[in-house]
Amino acid sequence: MAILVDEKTRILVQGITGREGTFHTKAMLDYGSKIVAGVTPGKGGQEVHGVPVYDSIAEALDSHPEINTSIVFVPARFAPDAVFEALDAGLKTIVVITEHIPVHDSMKFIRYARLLGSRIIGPNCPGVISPGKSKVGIMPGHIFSEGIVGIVSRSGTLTYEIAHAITRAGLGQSTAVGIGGDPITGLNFIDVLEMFRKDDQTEAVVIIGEIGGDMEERAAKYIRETGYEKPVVAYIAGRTAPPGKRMGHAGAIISMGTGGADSKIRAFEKSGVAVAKRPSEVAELLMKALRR
Amino acid sequence: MAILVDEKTRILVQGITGREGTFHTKAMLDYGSKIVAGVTPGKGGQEVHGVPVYDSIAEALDSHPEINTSIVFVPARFAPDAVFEALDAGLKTIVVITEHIPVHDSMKFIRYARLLGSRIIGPNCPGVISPGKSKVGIMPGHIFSEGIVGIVSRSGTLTYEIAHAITRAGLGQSTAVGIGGDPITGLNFIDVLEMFRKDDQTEAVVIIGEIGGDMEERAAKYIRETGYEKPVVAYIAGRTAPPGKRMGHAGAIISMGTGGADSKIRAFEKSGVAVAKRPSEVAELLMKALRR
Amino acid sequence: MKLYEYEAKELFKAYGIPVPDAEVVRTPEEAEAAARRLGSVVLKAQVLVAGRGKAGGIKFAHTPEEARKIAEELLGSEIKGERVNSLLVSKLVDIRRELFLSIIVDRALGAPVFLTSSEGGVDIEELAARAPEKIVRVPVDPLTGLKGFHVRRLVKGVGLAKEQAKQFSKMASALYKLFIDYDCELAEINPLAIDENGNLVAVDAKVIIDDNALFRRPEFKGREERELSEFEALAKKEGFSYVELDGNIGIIGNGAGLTMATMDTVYLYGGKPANFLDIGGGARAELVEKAASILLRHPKVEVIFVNVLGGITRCDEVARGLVRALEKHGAGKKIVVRMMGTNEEEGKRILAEAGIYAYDSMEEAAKKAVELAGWR
Amino acid sequence: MKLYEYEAKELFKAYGIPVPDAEVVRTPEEAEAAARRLGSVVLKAQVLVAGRGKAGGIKFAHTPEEARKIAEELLGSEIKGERVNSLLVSKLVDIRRELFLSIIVDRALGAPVFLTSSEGGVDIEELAARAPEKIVRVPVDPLTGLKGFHVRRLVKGVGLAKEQAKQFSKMASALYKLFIDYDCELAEINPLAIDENGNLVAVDAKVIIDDNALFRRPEFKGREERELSEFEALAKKEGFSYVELDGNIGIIGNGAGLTMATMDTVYLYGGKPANFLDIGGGARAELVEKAASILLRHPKVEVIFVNVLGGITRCDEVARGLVRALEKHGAGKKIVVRMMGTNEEEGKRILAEAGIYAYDSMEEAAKKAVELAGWR
Repeated sequence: MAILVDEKTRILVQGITGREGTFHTKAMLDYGSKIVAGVTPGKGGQEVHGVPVYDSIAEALDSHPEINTSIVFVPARFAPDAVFEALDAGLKTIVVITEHIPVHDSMKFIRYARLLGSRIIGPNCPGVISPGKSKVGIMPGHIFSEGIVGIVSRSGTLTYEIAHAITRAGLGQSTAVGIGGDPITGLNFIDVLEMFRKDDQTEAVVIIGEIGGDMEERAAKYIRETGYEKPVVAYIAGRTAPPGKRMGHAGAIISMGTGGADSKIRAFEKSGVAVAKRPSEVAELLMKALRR
Repeated sequence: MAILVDEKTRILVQGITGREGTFHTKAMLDYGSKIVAGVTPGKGGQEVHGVPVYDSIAEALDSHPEINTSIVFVPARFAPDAVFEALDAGLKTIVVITEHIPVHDSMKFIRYARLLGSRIIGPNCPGVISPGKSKVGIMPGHIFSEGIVGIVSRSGTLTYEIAHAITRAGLGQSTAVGIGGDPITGLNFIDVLEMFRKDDQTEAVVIIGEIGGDMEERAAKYIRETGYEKPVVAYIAGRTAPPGKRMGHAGAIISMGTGGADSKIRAFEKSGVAVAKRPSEVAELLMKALRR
Repeated sequence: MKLYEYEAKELFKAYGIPVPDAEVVRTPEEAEAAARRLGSVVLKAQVLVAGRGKAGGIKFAHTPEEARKIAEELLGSEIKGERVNSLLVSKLVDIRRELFLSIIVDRALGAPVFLTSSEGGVDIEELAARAPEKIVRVPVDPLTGLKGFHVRRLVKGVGLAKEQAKQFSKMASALYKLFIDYDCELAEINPLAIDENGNLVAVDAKVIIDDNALFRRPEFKGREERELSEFEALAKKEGFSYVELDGNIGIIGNGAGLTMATMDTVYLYGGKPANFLDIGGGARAELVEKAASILLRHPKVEVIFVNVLGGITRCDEVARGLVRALEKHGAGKKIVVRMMGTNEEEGKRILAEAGIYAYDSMEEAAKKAVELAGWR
Repeated sequence: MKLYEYEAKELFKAYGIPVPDAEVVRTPEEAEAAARRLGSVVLKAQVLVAGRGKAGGIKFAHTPEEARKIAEELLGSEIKGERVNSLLVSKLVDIRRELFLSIIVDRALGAPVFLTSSEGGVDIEELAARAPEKIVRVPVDPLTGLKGFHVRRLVKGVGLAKEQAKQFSKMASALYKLFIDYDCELAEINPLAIDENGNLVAVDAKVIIDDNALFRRPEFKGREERELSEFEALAKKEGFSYVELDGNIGIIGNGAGLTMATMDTVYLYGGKPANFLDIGGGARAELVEKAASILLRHPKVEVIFVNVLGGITRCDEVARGLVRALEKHGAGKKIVVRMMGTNEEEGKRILAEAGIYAYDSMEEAAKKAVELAGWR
């Protein structure tokens, strides 16, 4: 089954004519993702790697009513507008790759999306991949393989690192979701854990957390209180990060006395979640949890 | 069954210490409505006709978690804030009696309510009564009697006029809903028609429309296109109103080439809805439609 | 509250929407001086009624003398019953193309909606009826407001090129800001002209502000009443909803719907109402007295038809108010009363003491009023 | 971007939030003059590090001479490693009661949240841990913004009486407006003092603006870098995420999570990183060269550990950039490379030609780096 994206996903690329948009349109097409249209205002009528470009989502939907998912590569200043356009057009799954979007803008479109019943993945995220079905993101597809482990992560390359080990261990992934590294993201760990819970294909879940906020603690509490049925393994990046410093992106910061790795690790361990000390340990712990 | 309000309705009165709030709290209590609390900021701790008053909805809910409906008597300048407070507190049915609320404010709280899944009745409305069960409004209760006719109306006293005739005809009402006389209201005719459709107690529906807007035309289209199963009788006030003049309230105005009574009457007749020429004819047409 | 064109254009200027250079004048001399400065001009009567163009309220002048002459004609004249007190003398724009751009409060959507078309200068309602596909509608969510994609949709809808698209976008954003800031029911530029240099300019301006929101704009205080006739102003002062009609039967009702239905019923039986007067809900005797007094003094009213359905409004209070008004102003006019509901018996008793019979049935009462007014 | 107290207070003043009368001074003479005008004062070091009070950065003076003496001591000194270039000389407030009022961006809710307490002046985090029930939390929906009921909830939460409730309400509304207008991550008044006349005044002010939103506030352009060390500024100029650490192993990674994991792994094996440098996604050779050059010039770095997982980033580009940097700056420092992913073979070939071995395993590479840096 997989979650969020699958073989039925029909993709619109917002900002398709930009450098990133063009590059990843090619990469997604190469992976086999079904990209049916792109949008860049003022560039309607062009083609990018054979994908027709429109001036607006409304026009793209007129010609391609099957579109059900959007991926946004629009630069930060214009990205909120692009997301609002996608929400206004009624799209229900919107992957926002763009980083550096002001948090006040994110707060608004994420809240709006929740009220409209749409899902925002990101911002500042690598996207979502359901190996063998669809890749709606910027991750290197060849690192992933179809399988049984659901991954949810606040990080990009670290996800690849761990996914690679899971692939090598022969487990593969059902879906890997990069929820994004910003302080406020459209999906949180619990949202995705719930999806994995209901997903037949997923037999175990990996949470890749990092310092900042308390999303990991909340996920641990959720696992504990709901008696999460599938084994969960976690890795937390930033155990040794100094407080008050942004480690790479706005979300990864220990501040206001919260967000340190220790409390996250403790919370997970209290919930019976095995926490890996090194990225490569994740695959080992998974094998153990799955008794392979 | 009835719709919107019934014997399970537990009422919060916002603006309970004001003249209107106090007066109608008494009238609703006398009718048998279950008012459990009132709110007026700064008046917490008082009582109005035995109903405890709180400073905020949050506090009222702390003591009375059974509250499921609010009625707002707060003056126009402060009414939007009161409605937002009710929405923020998670109340799902909010009856806004207040008139003269700026339409830009109404647009916002009505849209917000829709997104939150809450229902606003009004603004500028007489409220809702399910005779014999609950009265959440300012209508004279003795005019109504429990029965089988659902009434939905943009008008106040005209509703009483027609309800009175229906009562005298021995039919009675399931629920009478005054949706309000403003240009923009929380519920429209179609919303209420849908509720009456599903309501066992309702065997026929009366629509009391008036000039302004095209809510009647839309209702007629809905009845036609969905093959509405219950007989519907309509009355339209303002057949002889001159264009461009506000007839009593902001919503009742023929403007921009739309809103005249003729098009509404034609639309209803096209949909098989009997349209009364005089208010008293409504009851007669109902008797005919119900073959009594 | 509808703004005069010149007031709307002052707002436009403040929001960066280009308007033709112009002056408001109140005398022919001022008109001449303005035309001397501006060159070829158009003189536009500043009235609030619709359709002033067809009624002769807009004239062109190519010399200052001509401007003076036209001003002499227009000032003090009446357009559709409204006296012309001032003119806008506006530099003539060499219009190459006309668009329109409007924002309304859409009742069905409960949201602001932009309307625009590459066919401007025309009557929008007429265009909407004739060729609705030529009007581009762009709704805006009132919670999240105007976004870039809305504006792009508008630009695409009217089909403008680069520089003009830019000017149009700026105008649309400015108009929306004005619409929100001033609690508008309508903000409209029609025609939105493209001049000989390819620049966009708002040749006409229409702004209607929500009366209920005027408390947020104290600068407009007092201006609301300028649209009103003498009796309308009187009624408004007391807080009544009042509309002047053509006939001789004065109508007093409680509640807009019931009062309209009363008016309709009078027509149905062949009579003609002189007005619509809604005393609202819960009116006490004093208020009823005031309402009746207005109609008793109204020269066109021959019969007064009072239709009250008592709910919050108490029939005895209504009766008392009526009787007092009659005592003060004398019974020079015929009175027909229908009352029902709260304290009905007491009301009827009070009226009976004053020699007034009160009907139970609205239809019966309406028939009687029509008869007394001489319509049958 | 964190504002200096005096900058935050300038904003407060512009938004009508009362602050004590004060002057910013840069010399002891200015401090003396300010104290002469203001009377008893408090001199506050204008630094961005937290905890300046406990570190001796806040002192009281009751005479101008005393103020001058304290200024002499403070100006030019270092507080927690940050040089003091200016002082805020602020009129002493006779504080009768201390509250606090803060607005943060709440990550879990994705919304602005007000925090307030009748216990102010204290460390909020400490209070949150000790007595969380004393902090009143009021979330605001970012779509609909601040409403009256939010403010009433705050007032009730701190338990203020009429006149003070009014002042507090005004402050809360103003602070929220500032928070929104300036894209704040945090806007805080702590302590919010009630003085001897019962008036509310913001004794301290803390404002942090979202770096990503600074394009909306061009007036702050260039101010972002003042918090940075020399190497942080260098890295920022090139667009790298960079953090200065204590050890001697320079770390370059692509992606924040991976770079953090690299840092953690180095610690795990007993080493100490000198920094955290994230080159981001898709870096070309030039960028990698710049990143390596920064660390090659860094005096504390003895070993450079490059950990790259090729996705959008191509291993050959990374290798090329590294080799070029080494050619330019000489190989005075030891290099450990781990690379995997896109164009891995080509990258390894390029490195091998330059005599550098590239590991497959991150753990193996980390162990090697720790060993070379002398930690085991």
